[in-house]
Amino acid sequence: MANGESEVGADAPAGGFVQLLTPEGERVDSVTTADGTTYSVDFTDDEYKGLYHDLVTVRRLDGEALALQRQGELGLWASLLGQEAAQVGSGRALRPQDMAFPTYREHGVLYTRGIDPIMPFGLFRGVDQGGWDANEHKFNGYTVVIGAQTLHATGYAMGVTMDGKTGGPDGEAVIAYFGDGATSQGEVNESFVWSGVFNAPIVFFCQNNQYAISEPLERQTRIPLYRRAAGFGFPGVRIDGNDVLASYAVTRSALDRARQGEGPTLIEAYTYRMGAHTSSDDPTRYRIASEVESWKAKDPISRLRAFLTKQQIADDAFFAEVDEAAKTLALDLRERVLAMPDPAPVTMFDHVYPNGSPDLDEQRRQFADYQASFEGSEH
Amino acid sequence: MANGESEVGADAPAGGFVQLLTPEGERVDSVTTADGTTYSVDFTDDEYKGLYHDLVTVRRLDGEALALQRQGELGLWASLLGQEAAQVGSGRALRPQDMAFPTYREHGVLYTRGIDPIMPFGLFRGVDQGGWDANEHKFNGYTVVIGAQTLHATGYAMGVTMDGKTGGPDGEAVIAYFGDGATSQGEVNESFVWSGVFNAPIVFFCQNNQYAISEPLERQTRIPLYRRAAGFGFPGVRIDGNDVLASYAVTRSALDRARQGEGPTLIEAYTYRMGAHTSSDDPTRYRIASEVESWKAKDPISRLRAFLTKQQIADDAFFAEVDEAAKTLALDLRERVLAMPDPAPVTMFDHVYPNGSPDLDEQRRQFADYQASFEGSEH
Amino acid sequence: MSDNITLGKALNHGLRRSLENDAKVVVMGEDVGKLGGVFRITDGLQKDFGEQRVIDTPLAEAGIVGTAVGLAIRGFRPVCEIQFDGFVFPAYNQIVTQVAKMSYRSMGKVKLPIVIRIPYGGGIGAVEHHSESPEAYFSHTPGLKVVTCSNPADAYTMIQQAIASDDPIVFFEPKRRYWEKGDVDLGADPAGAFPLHQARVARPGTDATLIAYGPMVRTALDAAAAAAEDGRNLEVIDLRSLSPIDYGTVYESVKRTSRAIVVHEAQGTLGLGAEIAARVSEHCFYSLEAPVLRVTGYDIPYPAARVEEEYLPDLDRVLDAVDRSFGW
Amino acid sequence: MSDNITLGKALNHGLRRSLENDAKVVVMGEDVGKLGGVFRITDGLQKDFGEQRVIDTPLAEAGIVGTAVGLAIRGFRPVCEIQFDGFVFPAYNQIVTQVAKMSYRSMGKVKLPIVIRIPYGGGIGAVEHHSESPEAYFSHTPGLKVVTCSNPADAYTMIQQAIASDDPIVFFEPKRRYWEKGDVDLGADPAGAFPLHQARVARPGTDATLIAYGPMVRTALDAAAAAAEDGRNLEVIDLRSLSPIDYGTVYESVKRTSRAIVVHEAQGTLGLGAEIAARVSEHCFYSLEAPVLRVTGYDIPYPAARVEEEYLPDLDRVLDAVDRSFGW
Ligand SMILES: Cc1ncc(C[n+]2csc(CCOP(=O)(O)OP(=O)(O)O)c2C)c(N)n1
Ligand SMILES: Cc1ncc(C[n+]2csc(CCOP(=O)(O)OP(=O)(O)O)c2C)c(N)n1
Ligand SMILES: [Mg+2]
Ligand SMILES: [Mg+2]
Repeated sequence: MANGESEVGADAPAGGFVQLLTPEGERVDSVTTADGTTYSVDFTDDEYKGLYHDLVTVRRLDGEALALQRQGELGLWASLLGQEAAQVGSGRALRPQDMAFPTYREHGVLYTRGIDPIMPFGLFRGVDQGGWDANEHKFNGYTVVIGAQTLHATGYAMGVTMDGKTGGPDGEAVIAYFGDGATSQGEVNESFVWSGVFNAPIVFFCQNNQYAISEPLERQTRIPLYRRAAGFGFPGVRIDGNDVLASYAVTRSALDRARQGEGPTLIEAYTYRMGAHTSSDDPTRYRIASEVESWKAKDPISRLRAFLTKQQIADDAFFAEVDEAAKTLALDLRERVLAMPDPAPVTMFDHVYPNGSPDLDEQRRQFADYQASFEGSEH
Repeated sequence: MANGESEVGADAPAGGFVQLLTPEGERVDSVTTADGTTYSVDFTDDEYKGLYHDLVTVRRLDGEALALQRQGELGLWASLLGQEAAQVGSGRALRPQDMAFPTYREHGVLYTRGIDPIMPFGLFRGVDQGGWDANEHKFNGYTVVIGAQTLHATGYAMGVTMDGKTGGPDGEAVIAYFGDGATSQGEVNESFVWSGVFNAPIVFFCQNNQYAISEPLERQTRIPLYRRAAGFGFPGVRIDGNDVLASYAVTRSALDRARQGEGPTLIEAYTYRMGAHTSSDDPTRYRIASEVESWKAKDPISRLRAFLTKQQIADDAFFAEVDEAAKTLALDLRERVLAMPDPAPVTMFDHVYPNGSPDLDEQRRQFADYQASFEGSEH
Repeated sequence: MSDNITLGKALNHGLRRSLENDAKVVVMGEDVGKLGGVFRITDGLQKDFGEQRVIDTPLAEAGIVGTAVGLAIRGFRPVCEIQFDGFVFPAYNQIVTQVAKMSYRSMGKVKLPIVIRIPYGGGIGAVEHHSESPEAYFSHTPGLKVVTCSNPADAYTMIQQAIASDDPIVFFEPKRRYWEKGDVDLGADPAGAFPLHQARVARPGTDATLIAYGPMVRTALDAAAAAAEDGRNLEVIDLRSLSPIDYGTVYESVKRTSRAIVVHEAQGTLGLGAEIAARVSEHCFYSLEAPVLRVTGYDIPYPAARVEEEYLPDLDRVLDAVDRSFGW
Repeated sequence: MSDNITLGKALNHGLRRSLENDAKVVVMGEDVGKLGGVFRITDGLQKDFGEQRVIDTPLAEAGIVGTAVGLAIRGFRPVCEIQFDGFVFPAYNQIVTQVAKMSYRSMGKVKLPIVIRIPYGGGIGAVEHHSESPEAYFSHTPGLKVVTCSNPADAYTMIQQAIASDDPIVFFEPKRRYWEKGDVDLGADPAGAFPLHQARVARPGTDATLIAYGPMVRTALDAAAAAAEDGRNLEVIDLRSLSPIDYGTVYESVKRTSRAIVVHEAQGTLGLGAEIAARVSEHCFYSLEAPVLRVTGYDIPYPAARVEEEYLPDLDRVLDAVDRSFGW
């Protein structure tokens, strides 16, 4: 195992990144970045295997969702294919008391929080718009408006400080997920301003998957994204987003800084969206096959498998077992998705206001009467 | 004359700044910043005297405006007191073909463009909302919504490139003015994104006067503002905003970079708002007299006067002459402001749409009829 | 125990009481701390409740509302100040796509008890963006409630009720009435007070109904007083709640008087008067002796200060509309 | 020389012609270049006109509209695409405080010939923010003009007329009608075509007037066809221009038919129907046999896809309103 250097690396993009596991499955002992921080992991064999299990599982579930979408059972799906390491690594780095603010693609993070993977399917099936309790799961609703959640995360993190919940190892920290495209939104930059000014206990986790739908990274920035943070007065670090170990190590370190009261960090997870933007997208219109091909060699799962194999931590039986378990979970998921009932139309009037509204109650009543007028007819 | 170093300096705030004329009136020959750029000026005696003339004139006109406001002749006035050097220096650095996008405080820049100083008085008197032609004066309308003009400037600058008007010494450049408070607005940060991505020929000129109304700088950032630029991939430089020579030299250099096609620059002019935010404000509620006092020693005019005196470039007769000319101009301005007629009420229906609107024409007609119904009555 | 205080001061007292009664209440906005707000509505609050309860924020309205969303998820009850009506638009995305929709999106599992205070309206001789009446933008948005006060007593109770409500509420403050005085019972319990979303008959009458809110209630009352001299007995309704509107009170009145005139400062097209006229025309179809008339700002950007008096509905324009209604 | 093409393709042709005819026209937005837009409305344009005329932008709507303002000051005629209705709000500040006000502020000396294209409306089974009808927010804003097309022929001419106009125009595209076909004369001169801000009688009738626009024109026409079978002869007006509205055409019709029903997808409260009902109630006061009725979305956030069919006005709901009008 070699000692890494963050600013170099064969596959590294300009500026380098933190990598603890090479695409070939070689462990890098530790990496020290320019600011002197050293990143490493110290996992037991079981922990390594657990990460592998997570990566395979979230990919398998994602594949099932894509299949469900193609079969008309979901209106839309935003696939995480290729981004498993970024999500599983950072998600596993969260402590139970930490709060996550996802976009619409963080199914892998959701899984690592121990949440039933079916939770976001109501949204994609079109039977609801999420409908979960952010606080119960320490996992905010999926946010579709690009970047909006970064301010929510910042406010929540300010609240952590106001509640006196930073300053020790039991402190709380917040993580905000967003994409490369989101970095252009004014609101995201405002969240950098606020986090800096209020020294909020937050980690900004940017999955730079190289595209915002069809727009390549150079439409959002002319320098590496992690460097944005310095302009706002907090550290930025780029990681190999396809390396689950780097994702874990750097996120854990940044979260711990935050919970200690040392303020925000921006992590740029350099990765690649292997599939379409969503099931509605046709990426062949804007990117060439060879580019996708070249990223296959950096696959997050195969490198961990190679490592586990080489280190004799796991064998084919284990891999087969993981695949099987994932398949079972996926089939169970499929069944439960198919069983999701359509909502009664009248429920669309629910929850507009916590305290209700007499005006809306009247509309609901009229709607119900109107619906009832068709009863018995073929409508 | 000494050789300066941008990162040090007795009076310099953390991070230092470019200063070519000390508060005591000593010339600093040239200053080289960390990125290797050297700034200096090479003015004739007449040019120095011209700058002095400008500084005194814009201060005198500003004082007249404040007096007019106190006498009830203006609804509001946003004073530039203390910021004359930032404005005159940067304004004089513009070439005729360059385009400026001001806030509501750039009366000094306006003056350096050769525009009749009465131009913005309609706005502050309340007889119109500006009403001038941005292109005729190469000076956009005063923009009240904080930061909105930075995107306009960026778009205009993109248009300069699209028109093929960069790349040589005759190229066009754009300057966008804004304050320290504005740097927190999402739109301002978006203008940094866009300028970087499109390599727009623009100079962002931030007058950091330490306050956004009552909010001190630390409510907007935890690091010096000029460093924001690096996060977006273009240079940022801090200048002594009370030094007209530094303001000129650095702005001229940045504009020339822009017109050559080398992209954006952020200049942070470190200065101080000596007066109230506007005539509606009471700064004694949020800042102490000693702070204001300490900035008096850094006055932009007295240091240039000291320099001119020491160098025997100008004598008391010259200074008296400049004062006298400024006074004459101010009195002329006063008279013309007092003579500004109130608009006919029906004109409020004008110019809503370039092509008009039949619906609005009808409202105008009804309004005119209604007005006419009072004719002869005491209304 | 009734004090004669200005509307601005009544708001200040109301905010103070909410801060006292609930440790989760925080006040945030530009210049709300040391300065006490450009209108001094938050005067003295930071001094007494500290910088964590009364927060001077960066100059970023999206940030103010967006972080308030996060604070609310965390269990706080943020009261955001937008400095002027015309500066709410940078926060518009957060208000319309997040604040308004979070309860719906989460099936009621995430509540955002946020109050967004906005001084609004003209008549103060200000420059552009400082005199607007953007209430219709918010009343058109499902998921938001919208209220406005017209007098010190309501200001005092309504701000407390709004803060205590679990609904996200846009609270419009009639800035040109900040300095008008009225009696306020500072000891009263807002919980038992007149309900927040109910309209109030500000002056009972029989001959026609003037429907107004916020700054125009005073104007409508003045018009009613003037009309009384001409022998016309006008009823004045102070809507108070702009979303939802208490149509029960409105219909009852118009069915009695047979004539309705809506008054507001906002531009006429798609202003609140449009919805009120549409509903009254439908629900009081057989009672109306004349169409519902509207006295509003014109469909132009708020004009320069020197002509604003001609832009704003005033006593004469209201009386003119009353005449037109009777002349129909 | 008439082609049978979809509404989406008609817009594409119209944009192409504008790009051809005026070198100052630029198209800008997220994914408008290589991808040709998520709805392919700009398909092929970047290939033919280059990256400087058809600009793939950063993901920032305020930036899209804000830089368009600067480009317009410089003499360009930007056509901005907002990817979906629900994503216009980050640009709202630029649209309402800058685009709408620049002409007024500068006394007509600065014109902003900007077109902001927004695919709008529901019925496509999408997730949140992709099915909204925010037109009232813009129609309520003085200084903006607002138009929408309902068929391929109008799409083709109206987009060209909008781009050629010196007014800032919000151009709403009925996204669920993108795939509906109609005959379009691609050779016609848009300058001589039916005026942009004029309403069109889409189907003449005598018994009641259906007033619709954009995606609901088809629905209204279908309802009229169904009603005809029951012996009711309904007139259908396609408003086309939502600011200003061509009330002349509306009043003339309603005075003839004595009944009016407004149909739109947007939530009812303060939707366009409110203003139309208010105005028609006033101007056709003595002609109306029944109040103006409205068939609209409910006052809720756009609901989940699986219930959107119940949310959206459809043929049955329109006919139900027609029945109610006749039963009044
Ligand atoms: C404010 C806003 N504008 C536009 C969209 C449409 N949209 C959805 S995803 C997307 C691209 C997002 O790119 P990125 O932030 O890189 O995230 P990724 O999808 O690549 O994970 C766009 C433009 C949106 N959802 N919100
Ligand atoms: C969007 C917006 N929010 C709030 C205001 C009210 N306001 C006017 S000036 C100002 C402070 C501006 O501070 P800064 O940018 O530092 O400029 P300065 O006035 O100090 O020159 C504020 C908050 C505004 N004009 N626009
Ligand atoms: Mg991306
Ligand atoms: Mg300032």
